[in-house]
Amino acid sequence: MQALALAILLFPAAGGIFLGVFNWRGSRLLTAMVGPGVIWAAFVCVLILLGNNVDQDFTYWTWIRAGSFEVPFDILIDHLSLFMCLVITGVGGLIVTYAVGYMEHETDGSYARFFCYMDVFVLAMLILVLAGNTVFLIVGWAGVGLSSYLLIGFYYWRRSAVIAARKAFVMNVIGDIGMILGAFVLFVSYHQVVYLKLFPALPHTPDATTELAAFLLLVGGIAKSAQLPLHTWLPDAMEGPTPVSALIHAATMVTAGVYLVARFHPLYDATIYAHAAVAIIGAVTALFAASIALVQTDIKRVLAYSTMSQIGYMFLAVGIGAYSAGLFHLLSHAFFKALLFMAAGNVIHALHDDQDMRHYGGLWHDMRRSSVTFLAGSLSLAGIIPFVGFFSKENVLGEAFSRGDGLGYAVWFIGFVTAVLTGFYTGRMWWFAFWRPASEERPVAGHLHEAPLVMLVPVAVLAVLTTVGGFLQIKAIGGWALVDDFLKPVLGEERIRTNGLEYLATVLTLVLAALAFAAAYNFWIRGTWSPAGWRARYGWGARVLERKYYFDELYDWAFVRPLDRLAGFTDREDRSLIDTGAVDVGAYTERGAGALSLTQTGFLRSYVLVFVAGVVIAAVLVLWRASS
Amino acid sequence: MIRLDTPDPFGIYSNPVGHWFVVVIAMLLLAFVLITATAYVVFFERIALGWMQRRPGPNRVGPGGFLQLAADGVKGLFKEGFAPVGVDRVLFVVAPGIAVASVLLGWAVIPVGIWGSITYWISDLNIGILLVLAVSSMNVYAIMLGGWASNNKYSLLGGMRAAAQLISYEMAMGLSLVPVFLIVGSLRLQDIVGFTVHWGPYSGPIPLLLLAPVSFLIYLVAAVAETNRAPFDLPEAEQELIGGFLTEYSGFRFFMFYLAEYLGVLTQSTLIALLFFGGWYLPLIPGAIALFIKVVLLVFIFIWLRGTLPRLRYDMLMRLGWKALLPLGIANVLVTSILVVLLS
Amino acid sequence: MLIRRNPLVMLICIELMLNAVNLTLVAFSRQLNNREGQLFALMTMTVAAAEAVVGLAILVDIFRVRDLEDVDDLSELKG
Amino acid sequence: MGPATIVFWLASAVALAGGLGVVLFKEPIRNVLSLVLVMLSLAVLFLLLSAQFVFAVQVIVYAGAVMVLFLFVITLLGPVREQGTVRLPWQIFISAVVIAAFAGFLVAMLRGVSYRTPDAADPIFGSVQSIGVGLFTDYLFPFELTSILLLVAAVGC
Repeated sequence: MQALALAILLFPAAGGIFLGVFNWRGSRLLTAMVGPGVIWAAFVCVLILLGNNVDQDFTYWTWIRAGSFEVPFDILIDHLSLFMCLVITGVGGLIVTYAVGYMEHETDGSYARFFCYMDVFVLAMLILVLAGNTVFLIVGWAGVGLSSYLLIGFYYWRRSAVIAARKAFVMNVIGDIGMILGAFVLFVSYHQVVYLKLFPALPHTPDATTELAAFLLLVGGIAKSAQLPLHTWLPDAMEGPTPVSALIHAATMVTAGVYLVARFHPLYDATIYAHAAVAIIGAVTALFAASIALVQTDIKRVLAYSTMSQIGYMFLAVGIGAYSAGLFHLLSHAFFKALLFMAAGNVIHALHDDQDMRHYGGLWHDMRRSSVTFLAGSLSLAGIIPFVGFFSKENVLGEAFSRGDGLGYAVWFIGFVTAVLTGFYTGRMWWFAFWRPASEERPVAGHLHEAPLVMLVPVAVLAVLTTVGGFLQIKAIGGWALVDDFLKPVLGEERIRTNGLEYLATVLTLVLAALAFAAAYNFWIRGTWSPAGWRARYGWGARVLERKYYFDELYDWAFVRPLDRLAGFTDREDRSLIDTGAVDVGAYTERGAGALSLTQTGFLRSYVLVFVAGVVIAAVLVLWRASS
Repeated sequence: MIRLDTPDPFGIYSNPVGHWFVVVIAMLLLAFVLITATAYVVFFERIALGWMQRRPGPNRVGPGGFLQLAADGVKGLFKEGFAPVGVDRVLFVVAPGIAVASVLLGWAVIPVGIWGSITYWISDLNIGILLVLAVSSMNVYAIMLGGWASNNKYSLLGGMRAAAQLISYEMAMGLSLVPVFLIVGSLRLQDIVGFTVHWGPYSGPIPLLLLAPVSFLIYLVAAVAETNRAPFDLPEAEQELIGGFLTEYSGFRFFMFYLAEYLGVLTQSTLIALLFFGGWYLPLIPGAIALFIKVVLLVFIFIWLRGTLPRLRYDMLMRLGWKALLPLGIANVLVTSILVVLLS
Repeated sequence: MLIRRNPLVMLICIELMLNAVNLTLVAFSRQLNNREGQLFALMTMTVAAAEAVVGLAILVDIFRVRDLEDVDDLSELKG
Repeated sequence: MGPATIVFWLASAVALAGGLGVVLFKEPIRNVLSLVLVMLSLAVLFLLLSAQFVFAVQVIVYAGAVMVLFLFVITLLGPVREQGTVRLPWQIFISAVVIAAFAGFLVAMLRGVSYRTPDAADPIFGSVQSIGVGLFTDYLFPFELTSILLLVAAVGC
């Protein structure tokens, strides 16, 4: 088992090394086999570990030892990490398999490079979730940031892609710093880095240290999960290829923050303010992102904002202590968001990389299979019964509602509004892009080609999972809760529903979301209500939303401009003040050197003579000082 | 020192003057034995080469040509010591002396064996083998100075070749012995010869050839190069350099170089026998005879190589030394040290 | 080294000086009965070997480029 | 006067003679050979100081390799005699003054020194084991530095 646990990491590592080092100019077929193959191999390892019900902290060797600071190389296999591994390798495997078809137009070198990056990304993500200590966690955390940078900037010849990659990297590094500082605080206070030793050492009553550590870790979490206010990188990250968007937004990277809070739940349970901050940030982000998604026209950007919104739900859940509800939503979101991205990817692929929804339409007729799967994903995202999204979102909101205090009701209300907005923008996306008659601006005339099998099968698998996955946990209709049970050893018991009011809230949410979804039909198909009219009436609102609440401009104004001005100022002062001084110093030096150069005879022997004379004088001086 | 494990019946050994007397006698005895043995190495070579090339070899002087070497020696001694015009007289004369001295000095630490109750060696340094390497590398001075002092272009070329060759092969030679030191854990030749293993039922000395075969191969090649014998006899290379550094030498001085070369063969054979073949240990056979058999076989290998292989081209020689033997030696050291650490 | 003008001989003189240092190092190590002296003598030898190799390589290159009579000819770098 | 003392005086005499030879001979090859002589006699002195490993290294590295290199270069370049114009006329005089000062300093320094016979060396002193342990434990860093230096010299040439 110990070897098997390590094998989960070794497979993607080997794949990445093989593709990056050996298969750079090698066979395309081999690349297509190895790239997804190693991830499926890791998936199998995870399944075997799951089948054997392993729950252990495997320590392989001591990695770093410096005084009392000792970091083992250990892999923590418990139900939480296995759950995450299942999502990462399972959904990740589907996405990478899908990429075999999606990336077919790349040159051989880029093809291998892409799969190399993908494997490295999965490896980093697996390190992140399997890490048994904070140091190792940081390694995975930074590795994810690095590989996402590589993947977003995959089309490095496109300026916008490079800028987006840089932005993502900088945002992630801000998070990494918070994360590292958090780990420092934990180590300095409790002298432990290994989770299993750290958590029992934590106090049960809130104090400043734990609050500080939790806040610092949260900084890492919100940067990686694109929560307010470190969210601006995520929409720009759409510059990467679509499978990358699917991998980053659905299965892995952005859920790292949720995992982090769940993993450190003993810490967050011991705090008040940091924990509440998680919930509030999540709720506000959910509403914020959903409102921006209303007006976006780029299909991938709509999906990106919806991702932010759904991650906000997860933060909301873990923030109110409903950890397994958050993780269930993570799983469900992995299913339907990967599905949405890949179905959208099929469309984008067929339309020659056009991502503007205004140029779409008529897809229901031309790409029936992709459209059906997209519909499943959309309904799930909107939270319509019986798709998985309904159960998981309801679970989150139900937990919030049943918490029964001010924070619970507040975040429930925000979540409720967000759910309605989600229904509306999902409906807009669906009706506008797929159902509407074909637009004249569509870049490909005539009939569209449905995606090849290698792209359709992963989508279909995810569509099935999206449709039936909800039956893992049907608390909403009073049934079983498999996810809660599975995660109970790590995360503890979940609350039980108590009153009928919660079921009423659930039904209200469902109905309003469904109505919003249907209302979108009136806007874009029947034209009962006209989008143009609404825009004319509430132009300022639309502008604010289209400018994404001016966050980029705010950052530009708050950080970039002042730094620019400071740099300009120092530049001017540098020229006038320091340069002049330097020139003067140089002039004096030159004159002095001219005088001194007379001693440079160029004769080696005279140098030696001077040297020896100096030694003699120094020695005599020393002797004289010593004797007197 | 000579150590007599038997009681000291006449009190000679415990008396300082007597002690030195014994030492000097023993040294002279060793020198005599070595020089005589060298003569018979030469004889052996001529006979063996004769067989290999289907010709009679020496068969005139004495029974079966047995006294041929004595005749050659007398002839060399009485020939005129001729020196060409313009040579550096001092160096010209000193060079052959260095050649012989450098080879003979190495025997100071070579333990010839345990014969009955007498343990014989002159000096028991704990860096024994290093001394042999060090002293035998002095040989190059003889060749270089001989080549330089001869005032002859061919001789100079021969001398320079010798220097380059020596530096190239010295490294491989030293490196090839490191695994042996690693396995034995000592640099004393006595310890290396007496290295014993305890493998299951077997407990006793073992030829290190079995434990360090690569070392043996490298050392053999380097030893041939070190003694400037075919196929590495580029400093002499009769066909291109008309004798190299030996061109201008004749008579007694030539004879000294000649002696040095074959003494070198004998030295290296004995060393290889001690290092890799368990020295004087051979089941059922007394130590002296066992060592003798091994040395004769190894001398035969030297002769065999000369009779079989053509001379290498100069660049091939350099490539072999720097690009084949040296990396192989380093790899050998690495692998052996890993194995020693793992198995201990 | 102060009066010789052959660059090669100057290098040889450097080696001689380093040897003298080695002798004192080893002698003091014996006198004080600690091994550091010997260790540093070994390091000195290493450095000396490297120095000799580099110095000789430079010298051979200089001799290749120009016919040099003594070290005073190498004074182009004067100020 | 035991044999060790005789050997010591002999080796010291040879070393001094060799040193003079290094400085005074006119042909470079004689300089080099004098230096070899110095080194070999120093090696003997090392042996007397029970520094056996240093002795071996001295013979192998210095006498066996470095000096061969010098010899090689000399034979490669041919005889270079010192001739040509004298450009530093005062060099010799100033040198003599400085050297005299240094010699005076040495005499002054050594005048008050009292000598003692060192303690008997333990058998391990100066052996490969002792040197090796020292190099790989306390002095690992300088050891690695010198190995890097050697690598640079080897690669750079």
